[in-house]
Amino acid sequence: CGFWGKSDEVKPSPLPDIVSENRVTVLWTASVGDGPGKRFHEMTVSVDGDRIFSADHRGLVASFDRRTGQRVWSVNLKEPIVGGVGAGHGHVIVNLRSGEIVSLSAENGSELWRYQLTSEATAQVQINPAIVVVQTVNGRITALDRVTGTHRWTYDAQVPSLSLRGTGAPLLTSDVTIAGFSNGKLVALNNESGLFFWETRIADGTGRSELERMADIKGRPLILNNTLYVAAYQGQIRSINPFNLQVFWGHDVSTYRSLATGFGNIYLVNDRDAVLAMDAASGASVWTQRDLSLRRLSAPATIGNAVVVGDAEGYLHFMSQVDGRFVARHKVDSSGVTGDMLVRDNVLYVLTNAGRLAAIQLN
Amino acid sequence: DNVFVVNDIRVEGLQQVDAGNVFRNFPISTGDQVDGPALAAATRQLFRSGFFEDVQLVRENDVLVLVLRERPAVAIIRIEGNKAIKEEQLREGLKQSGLQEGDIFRRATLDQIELDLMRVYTTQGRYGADITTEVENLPGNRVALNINITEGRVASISHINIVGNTVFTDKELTDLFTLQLPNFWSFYTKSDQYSREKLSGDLERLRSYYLDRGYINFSIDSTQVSLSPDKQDVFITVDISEGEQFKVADVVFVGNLVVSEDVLQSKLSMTEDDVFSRREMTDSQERLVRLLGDQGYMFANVSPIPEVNDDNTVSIRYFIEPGKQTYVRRIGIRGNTRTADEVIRREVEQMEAGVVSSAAIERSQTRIERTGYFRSVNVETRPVAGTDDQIDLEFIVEEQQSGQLSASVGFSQSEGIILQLGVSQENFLGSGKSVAFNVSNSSTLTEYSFNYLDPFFTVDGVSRGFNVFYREENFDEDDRGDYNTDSFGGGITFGYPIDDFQRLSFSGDVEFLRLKNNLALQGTEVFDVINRFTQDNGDEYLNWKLTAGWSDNRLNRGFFPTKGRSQGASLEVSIPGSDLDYYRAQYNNRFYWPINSDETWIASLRSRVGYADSYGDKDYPFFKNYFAGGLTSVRGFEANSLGPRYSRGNVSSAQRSMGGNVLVSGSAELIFPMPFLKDKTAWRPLVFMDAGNVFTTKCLKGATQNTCKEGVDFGDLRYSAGVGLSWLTPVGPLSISLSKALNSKSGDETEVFQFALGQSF
Amino acid sequence: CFPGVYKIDIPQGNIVTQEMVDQLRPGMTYNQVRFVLGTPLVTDTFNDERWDYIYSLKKGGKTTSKERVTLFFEDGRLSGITGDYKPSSVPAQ
Amino acid sequence: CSWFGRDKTIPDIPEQVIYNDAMSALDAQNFSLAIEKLQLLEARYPFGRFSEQAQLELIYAYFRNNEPAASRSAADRFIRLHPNHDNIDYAYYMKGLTSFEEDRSFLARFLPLDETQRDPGAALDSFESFSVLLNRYPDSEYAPDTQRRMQYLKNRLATYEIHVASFYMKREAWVAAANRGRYVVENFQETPAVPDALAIMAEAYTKVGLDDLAQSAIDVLSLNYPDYIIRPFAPQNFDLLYTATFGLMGSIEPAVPARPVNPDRARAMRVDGSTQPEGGSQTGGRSWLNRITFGTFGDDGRVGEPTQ
Repeated sequence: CGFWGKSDEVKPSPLPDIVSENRVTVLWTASVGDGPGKRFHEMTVSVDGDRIFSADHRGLVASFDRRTGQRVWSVNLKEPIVGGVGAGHGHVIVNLRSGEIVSLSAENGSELWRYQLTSEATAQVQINPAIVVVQTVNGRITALDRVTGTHRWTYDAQVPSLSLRGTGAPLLTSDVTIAGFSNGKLVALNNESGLFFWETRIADGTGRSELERMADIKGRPLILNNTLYVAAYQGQIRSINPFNLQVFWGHDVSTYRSLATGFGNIYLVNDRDAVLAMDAASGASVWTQRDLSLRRLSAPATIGNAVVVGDAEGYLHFMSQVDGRFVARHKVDSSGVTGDMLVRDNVLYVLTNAGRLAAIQLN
Repeated sequence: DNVFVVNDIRVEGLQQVDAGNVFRNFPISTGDQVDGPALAAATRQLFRSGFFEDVQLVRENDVLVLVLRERPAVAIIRIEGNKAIKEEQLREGLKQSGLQEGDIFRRATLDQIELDLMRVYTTQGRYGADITTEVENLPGNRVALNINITEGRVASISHINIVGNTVFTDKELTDLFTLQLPNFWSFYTKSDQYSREKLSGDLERLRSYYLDRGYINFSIDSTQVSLSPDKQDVFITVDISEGEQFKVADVVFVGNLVVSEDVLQSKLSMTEDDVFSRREMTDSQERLVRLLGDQGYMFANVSPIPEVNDDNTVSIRYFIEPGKQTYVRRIGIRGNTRTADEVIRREVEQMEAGVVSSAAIERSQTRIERTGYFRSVNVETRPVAGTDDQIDLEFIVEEQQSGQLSASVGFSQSEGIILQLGVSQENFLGSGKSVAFNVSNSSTLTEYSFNYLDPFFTVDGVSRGFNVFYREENFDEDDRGDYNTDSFGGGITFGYPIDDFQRLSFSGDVEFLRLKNNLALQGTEVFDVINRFTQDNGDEYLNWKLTAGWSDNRLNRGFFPTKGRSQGASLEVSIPGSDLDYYRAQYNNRFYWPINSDETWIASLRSRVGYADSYGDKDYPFFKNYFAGGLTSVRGFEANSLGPRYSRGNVSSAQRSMGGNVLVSGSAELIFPMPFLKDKTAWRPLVFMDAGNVFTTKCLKGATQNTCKEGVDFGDLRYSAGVGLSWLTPVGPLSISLSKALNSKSGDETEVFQFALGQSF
Repeated sequence: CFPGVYKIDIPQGNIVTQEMVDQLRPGMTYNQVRFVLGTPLVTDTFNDERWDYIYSLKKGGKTTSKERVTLFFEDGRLSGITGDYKPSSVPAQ
Repeated sequence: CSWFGRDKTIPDIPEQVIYNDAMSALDAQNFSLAIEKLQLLEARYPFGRFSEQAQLELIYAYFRNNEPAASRSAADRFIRLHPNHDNIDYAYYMKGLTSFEEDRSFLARFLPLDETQRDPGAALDSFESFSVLLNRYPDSEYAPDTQRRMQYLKNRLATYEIHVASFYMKREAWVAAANRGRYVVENFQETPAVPDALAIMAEAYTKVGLDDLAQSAIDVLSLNYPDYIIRPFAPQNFDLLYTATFGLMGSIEPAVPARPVNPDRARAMRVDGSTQPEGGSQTGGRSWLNRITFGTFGDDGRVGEPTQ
């Protein structure tokens, strides 16, 4: 029993030794102010065309050229940002601490419009040609007109008073918004009217204490050849037919991170930081990688034939999608990776907590 | 089915439980006629007693056999791994959920334990805690419960965000919260540790902040508490909608107004077109209830009903229900094991069998506290059963030793036997009378004195007292000049209240005094000056003195006052025909201002001025001078060492102050709560700054060395600063002070450490 | 013999007013009387068919006001009233 | 991790042995050891053969170890656990005795403090516990002693009422004084304070103008207490001579009511055979010492308690 040290502190597992079979090359790196900071804000990068956009928690929003990492423009809103950067269709939208969302022009960063929400939005704002959808921590989904930022509709869910920090980012398709809440329910809404299509429960949220009743759906759901994959904290991972809610398969899991897919598998990092690969069709477990347990991993992403996760010490661990063995490792910086990573045209874009943005290729 | 008469009962399987317990819970006894259902019911009842895991009834022709398997009793409960929460607290939690050593062990209570202990930890914000219990069997059907706990770190708050505030800034609002982001002081204040009660308290403060500034439609739409995945950081988001600011349209009184409307109106602190404030509304409500209480309506009920109009104004209706005129039936006094009942009851202004007045009850409590005999005084009112207009009062006091007992017997070569016995008791034997007698005989002082004061000679508080003394003082020892005085005399004194706070007092004294010069100091200035005085005024004096005094005491407590002020003045005159004709006047005051709401930080100011002179042709007697310095006047300087000096030897530094006829002294103090101690009531630590000195308008004739400076010169005021502590010991108040003289001049005698028993700041 | 000594007020007994007494009706039960006049502070130990409502107030040492109303009951019913206030309808006892 | 070998494995001592140790400790009047043994017995054998007896002995042991509070809570616990135990009357008796002792506080034995003028709280608790014993278990072996002690408590409480009544007479709050007197007459009939109570009622009612009430009080007084000397309780106002001379010149102190019968002293009297009641019934004379010390010390000429 550790007489002096923090005996009750939970220790992350040590770095596994690996034989690197692939080579990691860093195309470019850039710095984005102070980055998301250590306050567990999940700042995510986003891409629109050949631009990549990011922000830091002090109010800086920057746009870089995706290929060269050249800074195109950067704007300082001088107001703290708490939510990830949404980009698309010429707009770059960030969520301010005061509950406002600000839309800047993707071209030159000039402010297009602002909208005051009724609560704090931490997840990335979703944009499609017609509307912009944002989820706030009080269980509300708000849709605004993309061009003018005027209010279109809102949907309210009953959420428990104790939940995990932040919400998941809703999945915005051309006509349906699918959003998961901290009450364990997944909801589909009509983009036109905000009316309620269907609702299904992914986690039952029962238990004797408030802690055991937490059932957040925080990771982004995933659509793979029109099957919907969604996972919840202290709940289940389910493969669902989005049209008639028929459940293909599902089993108990606890994760609060987005899912990733590749080689016909679904990749998931659970709350003990084990990386699980399941066959998308049957849900059977393909492989499980436990050597990174308790290193506080980020959400997985697939690049080439590997699946990659970041951890709290800033390492990127590349594992083969076939059997989960480690194929490469690269340290971006020591501040750690918390937000979701982004892969476009086989390039991995990572934003570390200290604000270092790196474009990485694996070959 | 088989009905039979039980002619004997046998019990099998008993280890721990006593047979008596079995039969007490088993309804069937020998000689009863029983059948199937009766047996089943009896079994169920025995099972419900909880002693047994399994109960079976076997019939051996007419003998009923009870085959019992006892439930194990819990012999020992071991708790391991708890650091932040002490074992007794955990055991108390277990006792509440029905489990302590010696009880019967049931499987169900096991997970009840884990739930209760987990709840203890989650309420303290330790969401990461983890509790496992194992059951270990012991011989003799007993079990041991081993509970091991990993407490984990307390979740600390890393994000408080209020959304929707436009009128007040985020900082202005989050400063109201007891929950704060971690800062330098968090290790001590623990303000960064989340707990549900603290949050609901903070939200209430936020709501009151808005409601007290006119935002009557303010509402907290939703509060989101969320945890980081590792459960170590707490994020709080509060969504509010402020609404408009409202002003007061009008105030109306409705119902049975037993008091005139303008008296009611005078109690309001919020009237037409003021900004609406909920606190002002509730404060006014309390004042109205007190007003009705003063008129004898103890069960009065005043309910303010604000009606929101649509032009951003509010009209307030105070609905008044006075209830019945209330009377006090009996007044009980508890806790006075030493003080007589009458000593407390005479301070109570509320009469039995009289109309009740909450103001009188409050004044009574302050008066009892002001006696200084009690550490705490509380009053409870209880309605009398069977009546709706009578109450009983009960004053509960906690006694405190007031006064001091000092006795010492010593021997030193130079002074021979030193005997000193002194008793001064404020509340002598609980009689409320203050008695003090002092017998001491040492080289510096031989004294036999007795004084006595009965504060309630008459029932209205006319006090009467007297003192007699015989004293031989050699001032040389305690630095007050180089002469001796032998004196004896006595006097009586009267005092009486002229209102709740002010008292007048008159006393008449006679005193015979003989002055002896100190021959050892012949040839020094001191000797010449005293000699010259005895030549001009003689060395034996018979004085008749009259003293008039006035005091105005509005302090809230006798011991360690925290609020209020007290002042007093007195004039002592020797009547013509006495050998000396002089007068001494002095004025003193004390102020206490509580700084924070729970009155643990208090600023206090105190000052004293005195002037004395002779009015006839005789000189003013130097042995009646004022002195300064010491624990009760200017701390940091030796007692009585300040003031104009006369040299007492050819060496220039050997000077001695003889006091002066003008005294100016004052002190500013900051009282703070005693750190680290739970029971702070008995301690009063403070930092202080003192200033003061004595001056003389006429130096004694015959002074040659011009060390004595005539006239009052405020530049000569001495300053000191330091820290002091008063402690209410079981024997009486003890005070100590550590002080630094700030502007001591050559010849001043400074003293860093000073203490006294029986004297409290 | 001490000029200006502050003496506290000494109220004693029930406050009774003419309006209260006017509400009294003969034949009232004990509870009805108690509802109108309040619980009497003085009851005679040796004769429970008689209730005395007396009021005296001593202000600054001098008795400023003193009123008295005595009620008589016969087998539980109000039968008579004497003292400073008399309702017109009740026959004087 | 037991750094200091903390786990307490208690060797298994048989029940009978612990019980015998406890009994011998009690006989040897080593009460703290007895308490320790009895507590151990209860912890190890909570439902054993001796548990009820142990709990009873524990009450006695705490009492003799002068921990009245612990003794009372042990008695309460016993009453709660064994409501129909056959010698439960002992528990009630001890509950009454503990507060009885607490009332005659520690100081009263050394300082001349008259507990009839002090907080009656403990006396009331004691009275309550004793009365529960009397009406639930009238034929318990402790009934006679309880009877005597309740009589003492009644006298003590009655005397307390008279003290308060005399204060209110001094205060000239006549109705308050009369009601206190009435409280004694209605609740403490057979106490020596009743004549004083009636006298106070008579005087107070006359002062307030209720002459017929006053007369009925006087009739009852003279009927039941013919040889009682009625004396004024309300103080005449002071003449200057008296105030200045500190009462040396004349005594107008209102007499303080009779002292209660004290069972211990009564027993002491019976023991040494003297029948002469203590204190004698000097009337009116204030001892010299009492004058000098202004009523603090010495005999203040109170009327001695009537012979039992």
